[in-house]
Amino acid sequence: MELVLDFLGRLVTQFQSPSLAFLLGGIVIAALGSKLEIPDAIYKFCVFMLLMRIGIGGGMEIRAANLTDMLLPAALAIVIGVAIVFIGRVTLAKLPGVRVDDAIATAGLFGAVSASTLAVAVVVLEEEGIAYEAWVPALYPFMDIPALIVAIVLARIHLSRQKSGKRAPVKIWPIVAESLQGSALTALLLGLVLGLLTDVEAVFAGFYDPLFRGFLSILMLIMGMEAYARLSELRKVAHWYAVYAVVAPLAHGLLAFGLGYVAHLLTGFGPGGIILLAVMAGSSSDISGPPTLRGGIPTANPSAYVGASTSIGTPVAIVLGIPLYVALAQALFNP
Amino acid sequence: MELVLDFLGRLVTQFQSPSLAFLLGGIVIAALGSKLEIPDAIYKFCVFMLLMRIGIGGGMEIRAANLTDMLLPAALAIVIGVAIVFIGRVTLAKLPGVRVDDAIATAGLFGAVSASTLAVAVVVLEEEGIAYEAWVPALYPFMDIPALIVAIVLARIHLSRQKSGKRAPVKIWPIVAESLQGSALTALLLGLVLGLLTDVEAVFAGFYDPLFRGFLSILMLIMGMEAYARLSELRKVAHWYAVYAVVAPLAHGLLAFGLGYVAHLLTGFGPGGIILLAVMAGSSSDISGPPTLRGGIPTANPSAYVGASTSIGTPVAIVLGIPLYVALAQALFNP
Amino acid sequence: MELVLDFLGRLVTQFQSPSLAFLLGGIVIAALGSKLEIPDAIYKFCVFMLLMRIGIGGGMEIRAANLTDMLLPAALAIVIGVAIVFIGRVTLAKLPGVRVDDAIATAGLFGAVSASTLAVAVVVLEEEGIAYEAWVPALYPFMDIPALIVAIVLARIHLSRQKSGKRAPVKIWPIVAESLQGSALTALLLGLVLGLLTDVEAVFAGFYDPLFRGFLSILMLIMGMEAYARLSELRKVAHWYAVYAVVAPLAHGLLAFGLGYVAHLLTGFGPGGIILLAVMAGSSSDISGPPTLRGGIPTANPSAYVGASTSIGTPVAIVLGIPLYVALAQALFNP
Amino acid sequence: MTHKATKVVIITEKLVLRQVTGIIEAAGATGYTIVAAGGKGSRGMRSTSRPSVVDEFGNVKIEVITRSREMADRITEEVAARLFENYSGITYLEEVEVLRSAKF
Amino acid sequence: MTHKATKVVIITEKLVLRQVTGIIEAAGATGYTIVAAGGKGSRGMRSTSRPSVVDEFGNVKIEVITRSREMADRITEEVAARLFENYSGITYLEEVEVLRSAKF
Amino acid sequence: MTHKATKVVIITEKLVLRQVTGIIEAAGATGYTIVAAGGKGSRGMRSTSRPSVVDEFGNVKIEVITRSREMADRITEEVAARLFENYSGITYLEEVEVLRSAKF
Ligand SMILES: Nc1ncnc2c1ncn2[C@@H]1O[C@H](COP(=O)(O)O)[C@@H](O)[C@H]1O
Ligand SMILES: Nc1ncnc2c1ncn2[C@@H]1O[C@H](COP(=O)(O)O)[C@@H](O)[C@H]1O
Ligand SMILES: Nc1ncnc2c1ncn2[C@@H]1O[C@H](COP(=O)(O)O)[C@@H](O)[C@H]1O
Ligand code: NA
Ligand code: NA
Ligand code: NA
Repeated sequence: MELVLDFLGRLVTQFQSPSLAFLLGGIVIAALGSKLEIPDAIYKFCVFMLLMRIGIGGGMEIRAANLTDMLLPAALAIVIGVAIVFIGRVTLAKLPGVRVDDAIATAGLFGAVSASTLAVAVVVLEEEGIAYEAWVPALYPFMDIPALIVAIVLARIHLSRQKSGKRAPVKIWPIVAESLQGSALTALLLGLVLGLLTDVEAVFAGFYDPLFRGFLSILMLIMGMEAYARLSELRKVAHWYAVYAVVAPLAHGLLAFGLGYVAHLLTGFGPGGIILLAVMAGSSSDISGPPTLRGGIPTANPSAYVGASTSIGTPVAIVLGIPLYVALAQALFNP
Repeated sequence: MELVLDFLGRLVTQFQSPSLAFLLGGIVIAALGSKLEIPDAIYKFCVFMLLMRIGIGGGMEIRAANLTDMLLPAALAIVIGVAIVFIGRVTLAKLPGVRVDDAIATAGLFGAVSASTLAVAVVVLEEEGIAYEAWVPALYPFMDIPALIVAIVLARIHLSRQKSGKRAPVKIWPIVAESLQGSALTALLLGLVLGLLTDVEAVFAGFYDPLFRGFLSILMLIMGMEAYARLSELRKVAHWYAVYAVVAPLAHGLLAFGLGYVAHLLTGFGPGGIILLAVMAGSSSDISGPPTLRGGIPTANPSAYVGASTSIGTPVAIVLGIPLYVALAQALFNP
Repeated sequence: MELVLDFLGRLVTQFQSPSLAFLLGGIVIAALGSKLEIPDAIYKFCVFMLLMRIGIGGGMEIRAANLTDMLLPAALAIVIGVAIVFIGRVTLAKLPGVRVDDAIATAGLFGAVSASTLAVAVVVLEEEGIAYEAWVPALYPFMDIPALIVAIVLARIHLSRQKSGKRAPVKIWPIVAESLQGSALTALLLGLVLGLLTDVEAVFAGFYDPLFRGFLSILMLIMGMEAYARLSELRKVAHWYAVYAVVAPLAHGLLAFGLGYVAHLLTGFGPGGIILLAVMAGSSSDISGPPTLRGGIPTANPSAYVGASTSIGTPVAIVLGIPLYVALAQALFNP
Repeated sequence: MTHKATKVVIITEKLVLRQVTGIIEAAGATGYTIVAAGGKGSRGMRSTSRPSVVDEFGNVKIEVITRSREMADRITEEVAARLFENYSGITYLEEVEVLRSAKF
Repeated sequence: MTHKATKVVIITEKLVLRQVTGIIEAAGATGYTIVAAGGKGSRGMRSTSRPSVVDEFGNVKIEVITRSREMADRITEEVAARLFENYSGITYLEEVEVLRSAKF
Repeated sequence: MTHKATKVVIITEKLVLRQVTGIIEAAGATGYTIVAAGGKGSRGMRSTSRPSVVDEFGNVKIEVITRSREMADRITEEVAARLFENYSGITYLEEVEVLRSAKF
C-alpha cells in the first residue's frame, strides 16, 4: 500500500521533473501542430554528448571499480537482453494478426537499450541522491547487442524455415560488428575507453558532464515530438503492438529488478545499480536498434516495431517505469 | 541636455558592448566579402536557446508574480502592436511609389517583436543592474500576434476592395493558430509553460541561462551579416522604406515608453519593464514574422519588408533604440 | 640524454592527454569501420568556437601588451612561413616521381598554420603551467598568409615557365584578400578585433573560453577519423610525400624553435611563446589552406597535399612535435 | 519491361511546399520526391523565412512521376495558376521510362 | 560533340545506399551522383533509423550516367530485384546527351 | 501550352560553384537551380576544403533551363573547357518541356 502511494507520489512529482516535462512538452506541441524544428545536426550532437557522458563517466569509474563486482551484473544484462527476445517470440509472435518477423523485431527493439531513457534515470538518481555503481550504465552493450543478435537470428531461422523447410546457418559476427560500428555504440565505447585509459577528467568535468542535462532536455523534447508523430504509423498495424508496448517495458523492468535483487543478495549489488538495470531492461532502443534491425530483418515492417517503441514503449518506460523502480527500491532498502 | 549627453555617452559605450560589437562585426565582415558561414543548424539552435531562455525565465517569474500586475502591461502590449500597424497604414502606405500591401506588411513586421533584440535588451539591463519584472519578456506574444493579425486583415481588406469593391470576410483564427504553431512562438510558449509548471530550475541555471549570452553573440553576428546582405534588396524598392526603417523603430519605442510610463504612474510598472516594452515596440520581427506575412499577404514583396526590417530596422532598434530608452529611464527615475 | 628521457616521458604522458586521446580515438574508430558521424554543422561550429577563442583571447592580451615586443616574433613568423615553402621547393620538389606543382602546394600547406594544432598546444601549456605571451596565437596569420602566397606565386612561376618560357606577372593582392576572406581567418581576425576593441570579457569568460576544450576534443576526434580516411589517398601518390610529412613538421618546428630562441636572447621572448611559434611552424593547415591552394594552384593534386598533411603531418605535429618542443624548453630554461 | 511516363518537376519556395504536395496528392499521383535546392531566377530572390546567409537552400525541387500525360498537365497547370503569381517558381516536364509499371 | 546516353535514377531509403552503389560499381559504371531526398510513396513511410521529426531527408536519389542501355537495364533490374521487395524505392530511366563521350 | 527547351546539368566540385554560375549568367540564362550532391567519378575524390568524414556533399549539381540549344551548348562547352581540366565534373543535356514559355 505504502509502495503504491510512494509510486503515485513519485509519479506526480515526476511530471514536474525536467526530463519528463520536456518529453510531455514535445508530445503536446506536436499534437498542437507546432512547426518547431530541431535540426538533425543538433539531434545527433545531443545523442553524441549523452553517449560520451555515459561512456566517459563509466570508464572513469571502472578504473576504480573492483572488476569482479561487475561480472554478475554483466552476465545478468546478457541474460535479460536474450530473455526479453525469447519472451516476445512466445507471446507477441503468437498473437492473431501479428506477423512473426515483425514480432521478433519488436521484441529485439524492446530487449535493446535506449541511451536517452538510461540518461533520464541517471539524472533522476542524482536528483534523488540515490548512489549507484557508476559502471552500471556501461553495461548497456551487454544487454543491447545480445538482444539484437538473438532477434536477428530468430527471425532468420523463422524465415528460412518458412521458405525451405531447413535452417540456413546465420553468421553472428557480422551482426556484432555492425552493432559495434553503429554510431551509438561507437560513441559509448569510445567514451568508455577514453575514460578508462586517459586523463579526460578536465574535459569531462568542464564540458561533457555539465552540458549533459541540457542536451538531454532537448533530446526529450525531440522524442516527445517523435512519439506523437509515430502514433499514426502504429495505428496501421495490429493493436496488439500497442498492448505489448504498454505491458512489456514494465514487465521487463520488473524482471530485471528481481534479478538485480538476487545479485544484491549474492554480491551486494546496490539499489541504484538495480534501478538502472531495470531501466535498461524496460527501455527500448531508439537510436542504434532500428537501423540494425532494418538491415538484419529486412522483411519486418518498421511501422510496427518503431511505432510501438517510440510512440508508447519509451514514454511508458520513462513516465511509469522509472518512478516504479525507484519506489520499489525505497520500499525494499529504506523501509 | 543631460539626457542627450547621457544618451551619447551610452551610445559610445554600447559600441563596446558585446552584442552590438558582434552585430557590427557581422556587418563589417559581410561588407569585406568574408566567406564565414554559420551553419543553418547552429542558427536555428541559437534561436531556440534564446527563446527557451526567455520563455523559461519568464515562466519561473510568473509563478512568483502578482497576476494583476501583468494585466495593464499586457493590454498595453496588444494596443501598441495594433497601433503600430495602423500608424503604418496611414503613413507609409500613403507615400508615393509605395504599394499598399507592401506597406501594410512592413508595418506588421515592425509591429511584431524580435526575440533577439529583446534578448540584447535583457542582457543590457542585467549589465547595467537595472531591475525589471522578469515576466515582461513573456509579453512578447501579446504584441507580436495582434500586429501580424491586424496587418494580414488590413491587407486582405485592401485587396478584396481593390478586386471586387466589397469586403470578403477574413478568418482570424487560422492566422492566430499559424503564429502560435510557428517555431518561434512555440519555443517561447513551451519555455513559458515549462518554467511555470515544472521544476526546470536546475537545467535552466546549468544550461539555458549560462549559454544564452554566448549564443546571443553568435546570433548577433549572423544578423549583422544578414543586414548587410539584404541591403541590396532594399535598394530595389522605394527609398521610403529606408526612411520608415530609420524613423519607425524609435517612434514606436518612444510611444511604448510613454504608455509604459503611464502604467508606471497607475500601477507602479517599473523602469526596467518600461524599457523592455519600448524595446519590443521598437524591434521588428526577424524570425517568426516574415514567413507568417509571406503566407498571409502573398502579394506583398518580401524585399520591401524584410529588407527594411533586417537591414535597417533591427540595427537602429539595437544601436540607437536601447541606449535611448535606458537614458530616458535614467533621466526620469534617477534624476 | 635527459632531454630524450624527458621527451619520452612526455610522449607517454601525452598519450593520456585528452586532445591526443581523442585524436587517436578517432583514428582507431575509423580504422574499425565505425559509422559514427559528426554533423558538418557541428564540425564548423567547433572550428568557429576555436578560432573565436584564440582570436578574442589574443585581442584581449594585445591591449595589455607592449606592441614593440610583438615586432620581432611577428617578423619571425613571416620569415618562417616563407622559408618553409622555399625549403619544400628545393627538397620535396626535386625528388623523383614528385610533380613540382604538387610539391609546392604541399610545402605551402605545411608552411600555413593549423588552428586546431595550435589550440592543442595552448591547452598543453595551460595544463603544464607554462606561461606564454597570450598574443602569440594571434601571430597565426603572419605565418599562414605569406606561406600560402609564396606557394601560389612559386607554382604560377613554375607553370608559366613550363608553358611559355617567360614569366607571367602574378597578382598578390587577390591571394591575400582570398585568404583573409576565408572562414578561418575571418573568424580569427574578427575575434582579435572584438577582443582588442570591445568589452567581450563576460561572453569570453562565460562561453568561448569554458567551452573551448570540449569543442577541441570533438575536433580532435574528427581529425583522427579524417586522418585515417585520407590515408588511402596518400597511397595513390609518391611515397616521398609520406616521408616529407613525417620529417617536415619536426624540422620546421625545430627551425622555428631556434629562431624563437634567438628572439629570446634579443628581446626576452618567453619559453611559452617559443613553443607556440614552433608548433605553428610544425603544423600544417587543415581548414583554410586546402581550399585556398585548390583555387590558387588548380593543377596540383589535392590527394598529395591534403593526404600528406591530414593523414601524417597533423598527427606527427601533435603527437611528436608538441612534447618535443616542451621538453626542449624545459631543458633550456629549467635545466 | 519499361514503359513511358511523364515526370513533372516543380522548383519553388520552401514556404509553399505543403501547398504543392497537396495539389500533387489531389491529382492522384502515387508519390513524390523532394530535394532541397537553392537558385536564382527572374525574381532574383527567394522566400525570406530565415537569414539567407545561413541558408542557401530556400527552394525545394519536387519531382512526380505520373502515369498519364493528363495528370502531369493538371499538376503543372494547377501549381502555376495557384502559386506562381505570388511565389517564385518554375515547372517543367520530362519523358522517362519506368520499370515497375504497376507502381505508377 | 555530344552523344546519347542513358541516365538511371534510383530513389530509395538511405539505409541501402551502400548496396545500391555496390550494384552500380559491379555493373561497371564510371561514377554516380547522390542527393539527399525526402518523399512519399506507396509504402507511405521511410526507413526509421532516426527521428522523422528532425530528418525530412531519409531517402537518397542516385543518378548514374551509363554508356549503354544494357548497363542501365542491368542496374535497374538488379536494384529492383535485390532491394525493392523489402525496402521502399522506385527507379526510372532518362535519355540524356553527354559531352565528354570518352568519360562514360 | 508547353514548348521544348534544353536543360543543362553540371555536376562538379562545390569549390568552383561561383565560376560555374558566372558562366551561366554570362551566357544569358534566366536562372539556375543548385542542389548539394555527393558522388564518385573517375578522379575518385572531391575537393578537399573540409573533412570528408563530416561532409558527404562536396559536389554541387547545377541545372539550367535554356531557351535555345545554342545557349545550352555554349554553357556546356565553356564549363568543360574552363574547369574540367583541373576540377572533377561532368555535364550533360536533357530535353524538357516548359510551361511558362515566356520565362525562359
Ligand atoms: N532558367 C532556369 N533554370 C533552372 N532553374 C531556374 C531557372 N529559372 C528559375 N529557376 C529556379 O526557379 C526558382 C524561381 O525562379 P523565379 O520564379 O524565376 O524567381 C529559382 O530560384 C531557381 O531555383
Ligand atoms: N510517383 C512518384 N514520383 C516521384 N517519386 C516517387 C513516386 N513514388 C515514389 N516515389 C519516391 O520513392 C520513394 C519510395 O517509394 P515507395 O516504394 O512507393 O514507398 C518515395 O519516398 C518517394 O521519394
Ligand atoms: N557516370 C556517372 N554518372 C553520374 N554521375 C557521375 C558519373 N561520373 C561522374 N559523376 C559525377 O561527377 C563527379 C565528378 O566526376 P569525375 O570528374 O569523373 O571525378 C562525381 O563526383 C560524380 O558526382
Ligand atoms: Na530493453
Ligand atoms: Na515591434
Ligand atoms: Na606550418
